[in-house]
Amino acid sequence: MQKLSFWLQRVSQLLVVLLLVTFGVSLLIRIIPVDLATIVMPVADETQRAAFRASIGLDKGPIGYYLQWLGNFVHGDLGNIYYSGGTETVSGHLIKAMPRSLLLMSYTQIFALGVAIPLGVLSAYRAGRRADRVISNTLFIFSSIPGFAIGLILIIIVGTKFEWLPTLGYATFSEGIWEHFKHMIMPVLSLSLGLIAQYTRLLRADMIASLREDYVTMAMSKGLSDRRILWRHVFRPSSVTLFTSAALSMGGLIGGAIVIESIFATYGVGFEIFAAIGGRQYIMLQSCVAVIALFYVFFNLVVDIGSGFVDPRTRDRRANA
Amino acid sequence: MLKFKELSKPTQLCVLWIGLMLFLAVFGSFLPFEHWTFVYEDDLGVTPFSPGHILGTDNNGYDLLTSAIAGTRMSIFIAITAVGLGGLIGSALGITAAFVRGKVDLVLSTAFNVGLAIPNLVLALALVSVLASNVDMTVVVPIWRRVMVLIISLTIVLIPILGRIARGATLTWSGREFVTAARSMGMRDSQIIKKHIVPNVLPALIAVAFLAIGVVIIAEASLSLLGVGIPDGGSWGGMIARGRNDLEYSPHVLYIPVIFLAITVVSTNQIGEVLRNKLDGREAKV
Amino acid sequence: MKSIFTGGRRKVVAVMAIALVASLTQVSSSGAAGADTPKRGGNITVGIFDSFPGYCMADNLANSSLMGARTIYETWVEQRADGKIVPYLLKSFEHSADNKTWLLTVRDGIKFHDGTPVDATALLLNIQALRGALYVNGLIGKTPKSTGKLGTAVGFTANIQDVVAIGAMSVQVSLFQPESDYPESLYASGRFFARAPSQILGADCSTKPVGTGAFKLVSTELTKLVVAANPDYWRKDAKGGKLPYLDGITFTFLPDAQPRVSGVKSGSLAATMFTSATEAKQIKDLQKNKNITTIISPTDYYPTIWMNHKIAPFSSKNARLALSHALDREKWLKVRQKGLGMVPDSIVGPNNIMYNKKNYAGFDLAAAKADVAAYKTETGKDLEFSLPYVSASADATANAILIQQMCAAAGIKVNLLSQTTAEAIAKAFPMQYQMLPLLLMEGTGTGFILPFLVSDMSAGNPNHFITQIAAKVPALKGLPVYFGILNISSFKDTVSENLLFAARGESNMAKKKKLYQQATAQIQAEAHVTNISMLAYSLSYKNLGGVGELPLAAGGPRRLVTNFGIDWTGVWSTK
Amino acid sequence: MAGSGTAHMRNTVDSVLTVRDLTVEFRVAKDKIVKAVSGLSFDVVRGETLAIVGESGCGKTTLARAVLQLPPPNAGEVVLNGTDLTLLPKENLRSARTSMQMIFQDPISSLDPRMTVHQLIDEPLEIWDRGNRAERDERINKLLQSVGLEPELVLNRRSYEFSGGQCQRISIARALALDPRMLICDEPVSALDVSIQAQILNLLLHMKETFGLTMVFISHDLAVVKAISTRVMVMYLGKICEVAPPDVLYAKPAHHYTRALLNSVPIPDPTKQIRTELLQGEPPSPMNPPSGCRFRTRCVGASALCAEQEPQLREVSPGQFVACHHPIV
Repeated sequence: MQKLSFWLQRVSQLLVVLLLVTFGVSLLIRIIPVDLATIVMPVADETQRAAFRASIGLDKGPIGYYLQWLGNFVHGDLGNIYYSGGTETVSGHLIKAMPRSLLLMSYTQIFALGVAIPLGVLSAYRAGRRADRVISNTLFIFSSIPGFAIGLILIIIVGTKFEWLPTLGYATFSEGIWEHFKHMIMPVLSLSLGLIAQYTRLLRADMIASLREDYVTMAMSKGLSDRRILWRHVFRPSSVTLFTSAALSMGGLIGGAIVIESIFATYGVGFEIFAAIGGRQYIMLQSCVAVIALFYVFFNLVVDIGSGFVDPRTRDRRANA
Repeated sequence: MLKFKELSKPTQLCVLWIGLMLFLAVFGSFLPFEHWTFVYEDDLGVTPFSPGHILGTDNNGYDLLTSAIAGTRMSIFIAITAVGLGGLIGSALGITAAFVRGKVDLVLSTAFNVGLAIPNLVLALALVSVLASNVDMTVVVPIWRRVMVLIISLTIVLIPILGRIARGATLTWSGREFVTAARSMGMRDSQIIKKHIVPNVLPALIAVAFLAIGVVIIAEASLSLLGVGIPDGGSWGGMIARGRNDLEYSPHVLYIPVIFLAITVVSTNQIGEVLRNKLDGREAKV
Repeated sequence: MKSIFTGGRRKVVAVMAIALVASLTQVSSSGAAGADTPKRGGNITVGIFDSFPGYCMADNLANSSLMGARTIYETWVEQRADGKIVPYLLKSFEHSADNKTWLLTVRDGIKFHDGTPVDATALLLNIQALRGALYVNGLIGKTPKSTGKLGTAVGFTANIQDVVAIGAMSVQVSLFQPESDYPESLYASGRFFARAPSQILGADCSTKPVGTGAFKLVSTELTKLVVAANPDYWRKDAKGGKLPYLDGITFTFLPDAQPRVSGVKSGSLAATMFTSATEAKQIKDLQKNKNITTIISPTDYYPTIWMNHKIAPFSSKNARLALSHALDREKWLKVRQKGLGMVPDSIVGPNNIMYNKKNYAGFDLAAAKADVAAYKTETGKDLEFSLPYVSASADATANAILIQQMCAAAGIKVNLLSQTTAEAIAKAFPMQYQMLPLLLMEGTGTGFILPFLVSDMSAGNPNHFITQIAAKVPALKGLPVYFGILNISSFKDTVSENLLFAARGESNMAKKKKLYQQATAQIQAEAHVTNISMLAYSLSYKNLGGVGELPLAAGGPRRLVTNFGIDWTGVWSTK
Repeated sequence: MAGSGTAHMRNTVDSVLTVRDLTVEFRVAKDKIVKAVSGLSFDVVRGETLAIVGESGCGKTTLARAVLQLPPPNAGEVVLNGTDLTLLPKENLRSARTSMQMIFQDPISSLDPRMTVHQLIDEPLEIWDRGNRAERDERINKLLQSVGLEPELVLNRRSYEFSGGQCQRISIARALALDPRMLICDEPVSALDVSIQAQILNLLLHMKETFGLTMVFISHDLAVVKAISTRVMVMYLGKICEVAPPDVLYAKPAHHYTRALLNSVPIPDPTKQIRTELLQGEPPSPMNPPSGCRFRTRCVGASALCAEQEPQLREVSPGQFVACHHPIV
């Protein structure tokens, strides 16, 4: 009973955030001091521009405009991209771009966690020893090199010097599984190195704290093997923090993906946003940001639900925070 | 509180590097170099350690040392200003929210959450592109105004991040009994904030601000790379954007700004980390 | 100063020579590859640096995206390697003695992708669409409104008085003023291709290209064009085999040079195009790569600095001369184009019939300073202007900064005006900037140069149908502006204009050339337009065969690489 | 049996502090209200030490803070020296507070770790601008000496360099800096070692005499307050159970809750039989307190009446007031 009302409250909170984000972005677009129609469609005549203004509610006040946009958004109409030859729908672009970005981000997360977990466990187990120092220092430096720099350097070495991997584009599964992954390796590497450092550090700190807990001493005194203690008693509780942080880093990942997608010409959501800005397609920008905010809010909810199920204490802590 | 000699060797190096960067940022323009856009037409894309060009030149004929110094000035200026402003506004809002509580807190916390719901770079991109659009498209937007727009955008991005941290820290500290004690002594709220909250929250915020400087430097570079930074203003990001197209045959043009950027980010992160540990250590003693 | 100048020039000539030899050797090397038998099948990806805004008459496809469009479309006439215009989809063109009436006859048995025949009706509809006749009629309610809006093609075709079908396969074009080389106008440097009537009259004119080419549309969006082989393509290879060899091509828009370079090096791209305007470094790097073939076009592209005569400061001749004298073209070629291109000494290149060095305001700092002083005396103001540039490109930015520095040396203040490409194009027609560097003029002939240098391509003819309708229908009042819209400097110089029109009508080549050169001298004396360099395009590819080997339909080799790349019909993948 | 009533109020002119019908509620969520203190009244006479005793979570600390208006209560009045604090405007409240100071449970948390002892004790003097620098320094020295600290040794050190007992001494010195009439001690010794507890309690007794203080002493431990208090008030879930002088209360508790509390105090004499009536279970949630007598759910003597009707305080023996339908006789 109480649980249900907690979720209702959480969901309504997130909904409020979502509404405010989208309203904020729509306000942002309304404060551009120039006629939006002229910017969005530089190559068009006055009748087309007038039709455009009327069609998206620019002739109304900021709130009327927002409500009309919201109504369209809810119905899946995210607006159009205007260019001299005609229009393309934003939703059409996003439907194509979204799976690419989601796959890119999923691979990045899986890879980052896959690497960070053993490294984190190892460096916690060997805290203060050489292995720990080497891992920590290396990752610290990696976390300071921006992902795009790593991407560009990978292109020089892996792409053009050795010709091991394609340097741009995206391959669908139908073009072959291996082909698909070949196109993903370098973008995933560029995006994930920073995350690996972040996750490893988090896991290490959390596990070192857990290792000091009484129940671990207890388990050791029972004579359990190190491996068993490490995974069963130490890693398990620490993993909640790790996965929470992983889900929350999705937002940052989308930002990083803009640059990476433009370097590798992946044409994901990040690239669509970049293209929207480059072409001053502000309606598209508005809808893209709204979609991203939607995902952010969704991941927040997933984190809440996930951590609530795994460990009720986390839920309470989050509810209090 | 923190003595240079007590720091570890790597941290000392970081402090020295940041000192050097600050020196270059402040006095770089007084050094006897040509402007960074000076074209050395007979030395296009020469490698580092060439006579006359210690870091080489890029394929535009710009000397990379001069470019890096100009880039230092721009990047450090943008980073420090944005973090300073963002920190100031963010902590003011965060402290107010946590101290006043109630409706003010609700409004400000929601505002922070709204800001955080959009990924940093997306928000910065959107803000820069909207704010930097000229009213009359045939009128030139001067560099200083584009720098301002960039700083304002990055500041807006930082406010909710730093604000939330300030709010959390204030919540912790204002729950301490010495705050109640101060109240019972008849201290005004404004004095309590000034004497008890701010001094206690500040160290943590400074540590975070150091980390934020790294974030801002990278964000600025990303924006430049996407072509919405200050392309003719000379920042590290601008250098990377210029070097990017030449990376196949003049990779040093890319490596040099990346090295400057990475060392600076490593340094600010390290200093921030040391500060934080120092504070945590003291907290543990309490 | 003087010695550096000449020394630099010698160097440039040497570099040019190397470039030329290199490009020739590469042609022969790909010729050697021709010994291999063509391989059928395969899909390739090609990198380009322009996007696909649309395929209708008014959608101006830029150079490298034109390469993609020209896999779907073919032109009525083609340009041979030696520069001569020859029939292509046309079987023949004949002209009357006064060069005012041209009879165009279509080749038999060619079909559009939708199965409709290429005949007189199709040709007539294409020409009428270009002229804007369908648009005007559409407005008054006779044809569907989807025929699109008026494009710059109206300017190109403004000399046409009337066009009628003569029989099933022939069309007769009547001109106001004589044109001894009318097919050049019909070619418009490769832009006037044969669109199927269904596309022209259809609702999706911009997004559903239907042509006669070796490839058919699969899908198109702003950043990408996907085409697949046309099984019913009309041409056959030397052995009578079917064309094309490739199954399909994807043209991908990659605005930055780096992904294109690494793409072709790593094999992600089979081929990619570059322009020496901003990417000379990349072209030169790829030339050195043994695994990659790089072909460079002739330096027949004349990027022009258009100075707006309607507003200050370039309404003043002193200002125009000052800018023209201030530009250190030697330095530009060396620094910005790595010697790839040519120092201009006329507003067009030496291969062009209009080429004339007389009165050209080349680099002369002292003269520039004198012009700035003269401008100050004339107007009481310091010379200052805004230079629009596409800030998203680091190379375009460096270009702008260099112009700024060169002008500063002469005492001219330049403010850099950051723009997007779409904005720059939207503001150029009609021109709203003080000045704008833009590549428009090209080629060895005048078909794609004249419209940019005269104030009214219909020569102010009151009998033109648009002029007549515009006088009657208020809604169409502004239409005649299109006759001169291509002259984005907005100048009207009757002396040069009369010379140009006279030259166009002249049949005697020697006389014709002389008239053109006189016009050039006049334009240069007034500094109506100027330029800073001549440039070339290049195509780099790996694992491809048959590039440039397929002859034209009327025989003779096609020009190998142009601003619209290569012809993909006879190309195969060796991978 | 815990209930309301004002029978125990003495309403004399000597009352330093009079609290009437004090109610403190917190809204933790929509429709969720914690009733921390419900309609509670008491008074403290000059020179008296009122001990307030109850289990953790019964609202003692909330009560103490509400008296100091930190934060102000939802209802009721708090009359200090004839002035109702709840009606005072903010600025007047600020100065009114100075005559009533508080000692906190956590000695470390009640001192700002960034400040030296000198700054800590100087702070209240500085706020109210009491005397010049020299006078203030002298006063700080005196205060430190009176709480048993050597000024030269401690003045420039910070709180984290001290033990809990020393910190509590510093807190006491600080609380006394403004010459308050009244001292509210909120579990001042519960965070300290037993050996230190006695020292601090003695110090407080000593201070009370030296400075002529009136005290409210809050504790969860009946044993602690026995020696120090002149009157004891037992609280349960935000209500009063019993008010009596300590000798009466300890010898003859009238409320089942008081008796249970007393039973839980360990007896140092091994020959005495362990008394059987101990408290069972946890106290109910203050969000949803039981009807009638709030203690009835855990009371051995509860009847049907207890659920229906809230007991009122009444005098069962001279000076002993109890809120129970079935008091222990």
